[in-house]
Amino acid sequence: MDFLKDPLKVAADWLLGIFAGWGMAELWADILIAFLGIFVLIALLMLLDILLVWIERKVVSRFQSRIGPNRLGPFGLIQPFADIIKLLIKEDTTPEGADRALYNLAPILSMMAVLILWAVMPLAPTILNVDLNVGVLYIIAAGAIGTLSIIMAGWSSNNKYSLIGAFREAAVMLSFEIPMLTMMLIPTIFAGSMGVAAITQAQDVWYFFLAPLAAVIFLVAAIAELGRSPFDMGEAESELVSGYNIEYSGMKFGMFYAGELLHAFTFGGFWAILFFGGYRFFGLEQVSAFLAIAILFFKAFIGYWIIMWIKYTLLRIRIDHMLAFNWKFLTPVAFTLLMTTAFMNALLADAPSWLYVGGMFLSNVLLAWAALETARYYSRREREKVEGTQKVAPT
Amino acid sequence: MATETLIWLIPLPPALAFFLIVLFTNRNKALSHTIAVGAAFLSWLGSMIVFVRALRVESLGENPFESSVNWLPTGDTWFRAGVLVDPLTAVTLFFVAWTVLMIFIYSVGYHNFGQPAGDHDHKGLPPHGATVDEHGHKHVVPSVEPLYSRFFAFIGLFAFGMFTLVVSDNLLTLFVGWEIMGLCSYLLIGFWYGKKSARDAAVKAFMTTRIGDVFMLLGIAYLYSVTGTLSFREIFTETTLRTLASIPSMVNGLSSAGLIGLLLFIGTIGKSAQFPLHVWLPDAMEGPTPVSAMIHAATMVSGGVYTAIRMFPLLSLDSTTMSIVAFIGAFTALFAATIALAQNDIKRVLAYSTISQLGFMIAALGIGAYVAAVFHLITHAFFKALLFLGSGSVIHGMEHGVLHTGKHDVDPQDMFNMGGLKNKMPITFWTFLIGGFALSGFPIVTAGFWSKDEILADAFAHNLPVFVTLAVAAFLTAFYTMRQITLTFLGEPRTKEAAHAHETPWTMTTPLVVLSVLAIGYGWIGIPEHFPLLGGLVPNWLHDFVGGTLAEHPEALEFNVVPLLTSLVVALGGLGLGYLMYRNVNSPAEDKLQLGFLKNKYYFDEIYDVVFIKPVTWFADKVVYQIMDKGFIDGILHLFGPGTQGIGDGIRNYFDLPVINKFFGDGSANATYFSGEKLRLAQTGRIQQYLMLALILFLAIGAALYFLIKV
Amino acid sequence: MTVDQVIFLAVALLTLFAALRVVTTGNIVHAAFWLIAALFGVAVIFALLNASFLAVVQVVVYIGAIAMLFIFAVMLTRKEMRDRGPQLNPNWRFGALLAAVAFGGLLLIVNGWSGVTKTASAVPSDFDAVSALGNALVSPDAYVLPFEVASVLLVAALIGAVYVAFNQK
Amino acid sequence: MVPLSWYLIFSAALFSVGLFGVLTRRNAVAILLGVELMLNSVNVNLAAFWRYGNVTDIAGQVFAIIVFAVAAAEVSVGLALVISIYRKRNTVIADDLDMLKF
Repeated sequence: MDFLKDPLKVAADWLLGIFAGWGMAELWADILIAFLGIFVLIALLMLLDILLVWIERKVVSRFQSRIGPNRLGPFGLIQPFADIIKLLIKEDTTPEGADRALYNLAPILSMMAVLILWAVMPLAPTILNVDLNVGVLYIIAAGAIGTLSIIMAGWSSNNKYSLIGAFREAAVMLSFEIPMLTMMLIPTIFAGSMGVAAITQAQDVWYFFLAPLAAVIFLVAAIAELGRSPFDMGEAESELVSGYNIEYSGMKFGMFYAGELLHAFTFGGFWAILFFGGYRFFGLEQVSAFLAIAILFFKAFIGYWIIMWIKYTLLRIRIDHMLAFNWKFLTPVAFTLLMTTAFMNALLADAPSWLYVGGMFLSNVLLAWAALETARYYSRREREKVEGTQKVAPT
Repeated sequence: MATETLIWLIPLPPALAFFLIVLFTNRNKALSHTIAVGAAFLSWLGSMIVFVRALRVESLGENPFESSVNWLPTGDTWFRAGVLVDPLTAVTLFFVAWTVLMIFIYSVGYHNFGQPAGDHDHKGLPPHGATVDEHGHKHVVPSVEPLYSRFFAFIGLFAFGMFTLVVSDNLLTLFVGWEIMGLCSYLLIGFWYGKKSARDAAVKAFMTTRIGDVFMLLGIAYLYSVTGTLSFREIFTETTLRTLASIPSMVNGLSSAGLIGLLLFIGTIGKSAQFPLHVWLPDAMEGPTPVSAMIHAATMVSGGVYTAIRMFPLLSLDSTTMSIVAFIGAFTALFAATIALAQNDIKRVLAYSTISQLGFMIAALGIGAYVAAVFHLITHAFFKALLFLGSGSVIHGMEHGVLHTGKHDVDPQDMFNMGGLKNKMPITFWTFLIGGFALSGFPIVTAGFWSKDEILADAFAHNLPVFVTLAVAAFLTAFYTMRQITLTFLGEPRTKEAAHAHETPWTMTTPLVVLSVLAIGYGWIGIPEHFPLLGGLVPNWLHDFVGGTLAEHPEALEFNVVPLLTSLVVALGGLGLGYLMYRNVNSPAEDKLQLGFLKNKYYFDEIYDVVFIKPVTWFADKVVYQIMDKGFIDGILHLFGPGTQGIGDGIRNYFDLPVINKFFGDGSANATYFSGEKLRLAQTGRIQQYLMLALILFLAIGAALYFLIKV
Repeated sequence: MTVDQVIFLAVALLTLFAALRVVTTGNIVHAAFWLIAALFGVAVIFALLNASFLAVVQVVVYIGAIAMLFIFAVMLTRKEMRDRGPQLNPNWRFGALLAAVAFGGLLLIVNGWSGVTKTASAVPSDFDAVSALGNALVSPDAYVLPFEVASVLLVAALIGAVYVAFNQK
Repeated sequence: MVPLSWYLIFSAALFSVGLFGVLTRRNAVAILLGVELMLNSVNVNLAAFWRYGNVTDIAGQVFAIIVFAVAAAEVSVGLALVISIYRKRNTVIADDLDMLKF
């Protein structure tokens, strides 16, 4: 039963026994086991990533009334492996005048920026990975490394399209970091901790019900951080050909691509953790660590599916509109919401829980309504200024 | 919310409204009045909550709501300012909040909100009406007040002053509210500043009340120097009061309590327009009617009486002071009532009746009838606000008629131009009738009867001359009230304008109805227990509640039939006589009471002009300006000129030019020029070289310090 | 040598190397990227010092924002980006000497200070540095004033930066 | 356990390297890079003194946070100036910007 409850500890103890049998010092054995754990996690994530390629292609096909890959294996499940083989045997080109060191470093950093996010992902009550007490900030910090990789890729390719794409993407990521971080502070307020695990454990009520607006803003900002449509500034095929990764081929391109998919899935997971209780589901998570992981992944897949849904439904937004949307709408709303939440939290500190939840929910809904009305008012005024004040006759 | 916090918040909304309107919404009329009325409503809501909570407290007098903060440092201690709600404050808050809210609402209609802008209206003048083209048929309608927003800003500030005065727990903040109201009074009387009469009235009101204020400030200062505190709760402790009563003042025969009480009472005389400082109140009718209702009937003058009632424990310490108070009150009551007999302007009659009724309260206070004074203060606020608003409604209706006929020389305020308005303006008529009967003390049903009856009963028990004076005044009150009603509403229209008068919009009539309900209903809370038939049906709540403010609860009076009969006779007799006499009077010539000395208010304005204003002007012009300023002070100044110039010349020629200019000035400049010429080569403009030099210096100094200190 | 010391030495040497590359490399874009490496090394040093909040903020603020600004600025001043001439001014030897003297002086001071042998006490188990830091930053008894002044400074700096860099045409 | 002196020597070295950069780099952006290094060495010192002093007294970390804020302000204004100068004079070489001389 222990294995079901806490598989990591059982496995680690077992390995420690083996290594000790080989006459290894305990310190080095610990280090080795830690590396093994990281290796296993990354290996599993890579497998998941391959699966994600298949899911993405299947889902987009369904959205576009197609069938998608269906030749290789059952439901085309083998297709991504074929893709990988193709990528591996393609010629690995490096453009003339490229900055070799940075050019090669960029895809690695891109993948790394995603993988290090998993270091703080609490998978189950017993599998918390690293229980960092500044986990929320850590997520943003990892995002900063992602930005770095994009700049590196864009600049080192020695191509003006890639540089423009990288600039746009970096500007977007820097801007949308702000509402995203602000929205992460709202679960922090509720839980009283910046630790991701602590936030999960404090969620007796899903924070989505306390702060629906925060969940929505977080999702929007996360999509922008991911650089996925409708915010895919960095790629913008129609204008920039393919954006910052235009010069990459073979597996280097594959790493950008896989990184993006896994990133989306990871943010689905963080969305679930911050607002939908993470691995918690009516006590089921206590039964087995595997069940907890399954719950978390199920929630993460729902988040991932919503991200895909948005991507394949909405059109790309122009860069200036997007930055204006962030600075003039999302950021002010996020700040207002943060202040409102902090205020309400202090106000309702001693209130019964139904009142607390209801008050929080209502304040969110009210704020959302007020924000939308204000935005609508100003956009109408703006439109009238541009088009003149002629009124369209009601039909 | 804690009640204390709530009390702190009550005065704030109107002040906020003032700033909001002045700073931001001045251009938007609808927004301005929404803000102002909303603020009044918030204050009303707060007051009602406080009032209801105050009712629930057992013996509120001993345990009032109070809260205070450190305000001014006074040496080692702090002067604390705060709020206090005891029974007196609670009932005052009640009527202030109601009347203020009603008047705010009324003002919307009074200033013709929603009507077009006038054709020839100017800022600072009353609106003259606008021509409207409707279905090709031109006609004139009332136009909106040009300074509409400003009006709401001012009355907002005014309400702030009144609420501050009522809730404050010490004389200083009370005085602050008092002065704010004085300022607002000035601004609002002179609201139509384009009229010379309004300007003069504003200045007159300000200057006259100022006289009282100066004495009041003296009283406050004296009180502070004697007791070291201005907080009511601290002053009205037994030890403090005994100390005050025992220390003699600099005036012979008066204790310091008596002197302080007298000085504070002079403030009340000014604010509440008692004889001899009553002259400003009738002239104040130049302001818009809501102002008259608010300032000069319901709140500001009540503020003066409120202060006197508040200081009652202090006043009652000295019998001399008390008799002065009683005398002034009774005299004013009678004196103003006689003037009111001969006035033709509908608002002026009410103005003099206000003075007279305030005299009733002051007289009641002077004979020690504390509760009766409070009772009359409340009921008077309701029915007098009602009457003023009603008269405003009448004037408004008449202006309608004036606009219709286009004859602008017809005075819409002259009662002899009216008549027969009963059918034209039914709501106004019935509410005005209720107000008038309450003022006259119509038996049993009106609130005015109960409060006036209580004053008369107290006077009968304590002081017979006062009783007689007040009874005569009450008779005259009923008489001139009925005269007013008869001339205004009854009979046939005497002019075309009156025939075309209109009922006013709902914004104006609603406050009238609400106030008339209060003017009737509020009397039932204070029916004496031993009154025949009705006594004891309802417990005499007011007496128990308000009496609790004082340390010793006043005893309820034994019932006596004489004052009851007196009040019945004077009220009914006055009303009846008034109706009979003026039933058929159609012009001022037929009025037998248009006596010169009554019509000219006993020539008080002229007397003041000759006795005070002329000499002061003469003194200022001849003595201060011509002799002191021009001759004496200017002469000294002219002496200084040449002397200083001589000294200056000497210094310049023998010190400045040779020493300062040549040696220091040119010399230092030359030296700087020379060294600059040489040193400028070191300045390359390269920031990093500067940085290196700075670093070298820093390292050198650091090394020197390090080794010097270490070794 | 303990694990801590090994990690410290490795990170410190890498950081110093990166810092040297920042000030000596000819390619200004590379200098910016080397700066990022150096800043990352400092973040690791913070982590070694148990200052996890500082470490993460170092990454967010310095690498995520400041270094990005540098890269943007470098790329906006395009002419200098392509400049492959000497990157140090003529009297760089004198500058190097000064820096060395400063380093020597600092070493001298460190060497002469008695507190240098101090050892770190263990962090108390119930001590939460992040919440203590948060409380200290907003507590009126502690550092709320410097904190607010810093925030005002930031706002002023941002407005000033926008104003200075705004293209009036 | 790492001795305190290692941190101090490390930060002194980092400071001196930054100082060298500030004194000698021609490019104004590179000068600012040097300033960043110097500020970072200060932060290392602050954090080290916090860790080796009284841990419950959080002052060291607070100062470090404030240094972060100051660094951000410095960089934003500095880079804005650099870009503005580049627009006007088409150069960011510090030695060419010698308008301050006589």
